[in-house]
Amino acid sequence: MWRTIRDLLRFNRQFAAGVVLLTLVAAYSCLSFFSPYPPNDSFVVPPDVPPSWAYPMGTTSRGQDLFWLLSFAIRNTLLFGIVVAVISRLLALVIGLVAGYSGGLVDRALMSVNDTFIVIPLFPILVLFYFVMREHMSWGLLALMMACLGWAYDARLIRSVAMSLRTREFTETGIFSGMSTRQILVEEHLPYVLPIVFSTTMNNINWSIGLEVTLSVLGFTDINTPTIGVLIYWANQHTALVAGIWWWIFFPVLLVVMTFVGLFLLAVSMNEHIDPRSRLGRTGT
Amino acid sequence: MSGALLDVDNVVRTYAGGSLFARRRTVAVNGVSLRLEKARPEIFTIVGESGSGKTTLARMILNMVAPSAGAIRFNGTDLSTIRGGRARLAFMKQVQPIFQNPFEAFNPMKRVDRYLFVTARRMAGVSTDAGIVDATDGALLSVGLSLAEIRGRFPHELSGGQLQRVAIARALISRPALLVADEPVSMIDASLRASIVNLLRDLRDRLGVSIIYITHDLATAYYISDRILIMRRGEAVESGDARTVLDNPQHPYSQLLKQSVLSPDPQNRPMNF
Amino acid sequence: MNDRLPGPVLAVTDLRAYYRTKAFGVEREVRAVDDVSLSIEANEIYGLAGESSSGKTTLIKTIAAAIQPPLEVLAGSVVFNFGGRSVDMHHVDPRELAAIRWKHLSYIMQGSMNVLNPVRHVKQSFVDFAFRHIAKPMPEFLDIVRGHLQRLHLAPDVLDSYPHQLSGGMRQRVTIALATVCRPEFIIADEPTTALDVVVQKGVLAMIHQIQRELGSSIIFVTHDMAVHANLTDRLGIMYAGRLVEEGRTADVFRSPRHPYTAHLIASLPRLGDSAPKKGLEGAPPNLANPPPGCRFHPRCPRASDICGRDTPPMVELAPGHRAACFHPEPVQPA
Amino acid sequence: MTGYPVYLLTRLGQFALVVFIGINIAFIVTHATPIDPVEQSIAAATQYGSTSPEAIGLMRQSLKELYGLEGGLGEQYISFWRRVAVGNFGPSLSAFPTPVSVLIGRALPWTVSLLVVSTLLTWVLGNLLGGLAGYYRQSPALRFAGILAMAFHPIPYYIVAFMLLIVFGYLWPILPISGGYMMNMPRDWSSAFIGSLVIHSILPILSLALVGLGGWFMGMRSLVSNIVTEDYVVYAELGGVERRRILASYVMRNALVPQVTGLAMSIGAIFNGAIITEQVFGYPGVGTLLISAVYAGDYSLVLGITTVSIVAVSLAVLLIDLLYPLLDPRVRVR
Repeated sequence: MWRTIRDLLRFNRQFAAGVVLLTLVAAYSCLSFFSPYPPNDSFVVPPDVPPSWAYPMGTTSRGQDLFWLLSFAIRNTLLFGIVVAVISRLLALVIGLVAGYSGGLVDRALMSVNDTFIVIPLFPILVLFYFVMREHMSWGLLALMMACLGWAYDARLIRSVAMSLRTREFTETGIFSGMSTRQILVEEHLPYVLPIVFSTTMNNINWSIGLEVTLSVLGFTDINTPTIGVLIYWANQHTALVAGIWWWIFFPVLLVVMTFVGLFLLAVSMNEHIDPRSRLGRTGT
Repeated sequence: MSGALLDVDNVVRTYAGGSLFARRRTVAVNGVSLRLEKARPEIFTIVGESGSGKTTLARMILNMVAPSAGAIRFNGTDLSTIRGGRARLAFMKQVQPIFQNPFEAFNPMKRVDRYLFVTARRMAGVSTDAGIVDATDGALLSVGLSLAEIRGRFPHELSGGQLQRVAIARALISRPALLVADEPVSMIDASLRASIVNLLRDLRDRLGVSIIYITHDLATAYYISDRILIMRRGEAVESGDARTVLDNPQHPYSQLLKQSVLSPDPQNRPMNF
Repeated sequence: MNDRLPGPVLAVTDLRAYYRTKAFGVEREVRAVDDVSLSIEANEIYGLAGESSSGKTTLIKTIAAAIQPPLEVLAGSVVFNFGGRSVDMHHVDPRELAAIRWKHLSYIMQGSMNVLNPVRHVKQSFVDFAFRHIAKPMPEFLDIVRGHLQRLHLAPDVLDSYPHQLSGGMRQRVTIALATVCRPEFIIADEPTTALDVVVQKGVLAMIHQIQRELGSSIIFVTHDMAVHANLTDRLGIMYAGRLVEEGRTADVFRSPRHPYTAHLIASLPRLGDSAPKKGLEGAPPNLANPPPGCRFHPRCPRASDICGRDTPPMVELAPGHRAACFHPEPVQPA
Repeated sequence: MTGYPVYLLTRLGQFALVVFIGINIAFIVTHATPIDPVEQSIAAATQYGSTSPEAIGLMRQSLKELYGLEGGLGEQYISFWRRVAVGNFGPSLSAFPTPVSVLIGRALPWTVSLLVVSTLLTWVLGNLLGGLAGYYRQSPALRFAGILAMAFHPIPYYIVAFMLLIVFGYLWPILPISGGYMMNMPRDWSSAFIGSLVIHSILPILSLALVGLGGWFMGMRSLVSNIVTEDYVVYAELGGVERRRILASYVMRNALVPQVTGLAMSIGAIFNGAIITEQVFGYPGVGTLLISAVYAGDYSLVLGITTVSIVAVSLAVLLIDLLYPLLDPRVRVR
């Protein structure tokens, strides 16, 4: 797997661009640990100051230095995205591999249930979930809920990989060489499954951050912890746009767009690498 | 029944196809029987066209597919009674497969010698590293290769012929009594084919290994087999000593197969096919 | 039939075509076809034999001008002569090339599975490929097609079925009917029967044989199966590692092969009724990315001498119509 | 019984399963939480001044009935399904006494029309451009279109809608940025009304299209670049068939088959996008209704919208699935 990443870094421009973008965003989010102001304190700096040397990203109407506040926001948003992605990977892997390897009725049953989760519109359900939870809504609960609804599409991708592996002849050579099932899964099949898990993880982080931003901007999450969506929510509450405080909206949107494009580039370049036909085309074997 | 190395007793295999509402049952193998004697190692060839069920029969003998009816006994033990890891390992020590496409039989991402070492450790019960290297080198020598030649190499770095020899060597490490080879030479160039076929005959004579040889190529079957079984749409139409059967086949299908084989010299070119 | 002018229908002279790839910083040049020259007369089935990595598929791709990167033609020419009009396949404008395709030059491919468009009726393929060449209104065109199918013992209602409804053998017969409906002068057959069962194969070969005799077209028939060559082709060319190593009338080549590789190929053929021990060839086919110097067969040749390792043997006429590229050709076997 | 009838029955079975599981999720979400919506409504209603206990008791009883929350969990489950089956979710609290189903009935056509128009536009354009880009790989124009489509694709619906709102609202105000039609316009299907209808829908459709286009574009491009190496395409090229005809009936025709399945699978996500985009532009569809229902604390309206959304999306998927065999004869004819 690491060899694949090293190759991609050297020869795939998209992958390299994605890594650069995400490193910038990650570095910036680490800055939050050195922030002079705790995230929720307001009126620690003069409000509504446009970007200047003293305040590189300007300040908000609630007297917060946007530069440090945004570092907290992006850190929380990334953390949320990663947590949802990890939990949903577990579900997607278990269901995908079980369906792929067992085949027959189990596969058909699992996949028809799986397809329902792909089709069902999740946004109204999450809104309903907020409506019922109201102030009891916590980031942990939202992450769990989104993870339980967001694994279906990826489970189908993982299942197709597992299914093809099960019927490949080198699996049977492994069995007749005395390899244990665990050894076959880990040593023979994992190198084929990891790339697809990697690219679906990138897409899932994108999906969960997208939904987090959307729900927070409407105020449907815990609006006291700063995230990108919450920042934009408060900017809207203070009608920042009308009041001309454009930077309060511009910088959060810019940063989250950088994250989306970075993650997307990683996912796309890894997908291209997985597709055997394109790889064969390149190496001409 | 004591003397039987392998006793395939009237096996049947059906597949339920189609979706939830349209159940379709296809009969892949319908009542086939054959016996291999322990005392007499031989090359038993199963010939048939695509869809004749010869591969399904092979997979049943390898205990990878369970028969829908009938039974298969190896050294007297019924394959359906083999349960649990240890029992399966014991069976697999005795019966090893050789696959059609060597490039598919090895994981392209892994080095080739790895399969040999694992087989030596797990199947032949060799524990010391030196023992493993010896067992592997010995097996490779018996197929005309050496460990030095293939050490650390990936499948795509070897030719089809070399890779198939490595596959046979891997199967030999656990000293099996029976090899089940499903079209082992159909992917190999004609010029190299003879060497692999000779190797299989040599294994029978030198190591006393019995081989079930699956093929659609009658000419190679004639050259290599002791006994032969001709299958058509899941059923055995004719079987017996290879040369007697092929010199003058009795069953009309066997005759049709024989006539369809193109004789490789232009002199007796059938005028209008 | 169109008037047959003397001279070869196809002349390939000193053709060189390589695959040039650049991946992960590694430049690779596979020398698939190296200085090949051959010519095919009218009303003749020319067999092209060769094993894996012999370059035979690349050669017919170049002949059919189906050249996509990474394949490049570096030298030589491929010239067809269709009833007085000669066409250099690599220096012809696309419109004229399209006009030739299927009217004068057609193709039968190996893929038995999906050579026909899986989502359209078979009839649609006939319309797409042949309608523009047969200048007749649609109803008449379809009558011609039905007549053609009948002559090849195919039921006309096959036109209204989808490819997936036909068996492998039937699909191949339909493809042959499609390739011959415009009565082309030259047909390229790329391993048309390799994916078929023995019984079906015989029927398809008989069909090709019958249609060729009727149309008087020339066919270049590519397969690794020497038995098929023995039963169908008039002349035979053997390719090894990107080069033509022997060529002659099929009967002569089988009776007394002059190149050691051909001799081995024919000797190692299993024959029904003959269980005498056969000898396998040592070593493996060379890697065309860096082929051995001189004669490319010398590392595996039982009669190699030091000259074989240095110089490349030219194609020499050893008997009327029988050429071979070897410094130590096999002696002539008694007739 | 093979071919189309079998396919039809399996798809109907799948439709029933989607609706069943979707409605159950909605039921579980509403009933598995510690908070009782009735208490919340009472708390909201009684926060200004004291009301007598009997009044609260009466309100609690009527609210329980209204929300279908009386009796044990089993009874609630049955009454829940009966309300869904009939489509009656009781009166809406925030717009008392109009029933929830009427409110949704008014909003749904807007969302459906927005969804259908933007999805068709995006699907056709994305597949066309993607197909061309896959077939003519070297053309710079298509490469640039690809980069543009891919730039917007990863950005979520809300952010793209928000950016368009800023651009067309403040920087270059030539398009209306909220509402479905001119406020005081009589709804008499006159050309003026229809004109204003169209102008108001431009921004939401553009927003949905910008996000969706990249997905179809990339999907189609990779499909086409694989199909181009298939035997039947190579054979058609060897047959001298015109490149336009090869592109249309050999390449695109085969590539569209998986893209129809892709459309069916992404309807749910596109629906999400539509209701989010509506909210940004104040478009009078189900999305805006849902968000305002949440702010108004109208429990039965939110529940009604969620349930109707699930059924509507499942119906759309069923419709697309039934079209699929028209494109792929291998399913229609055995």
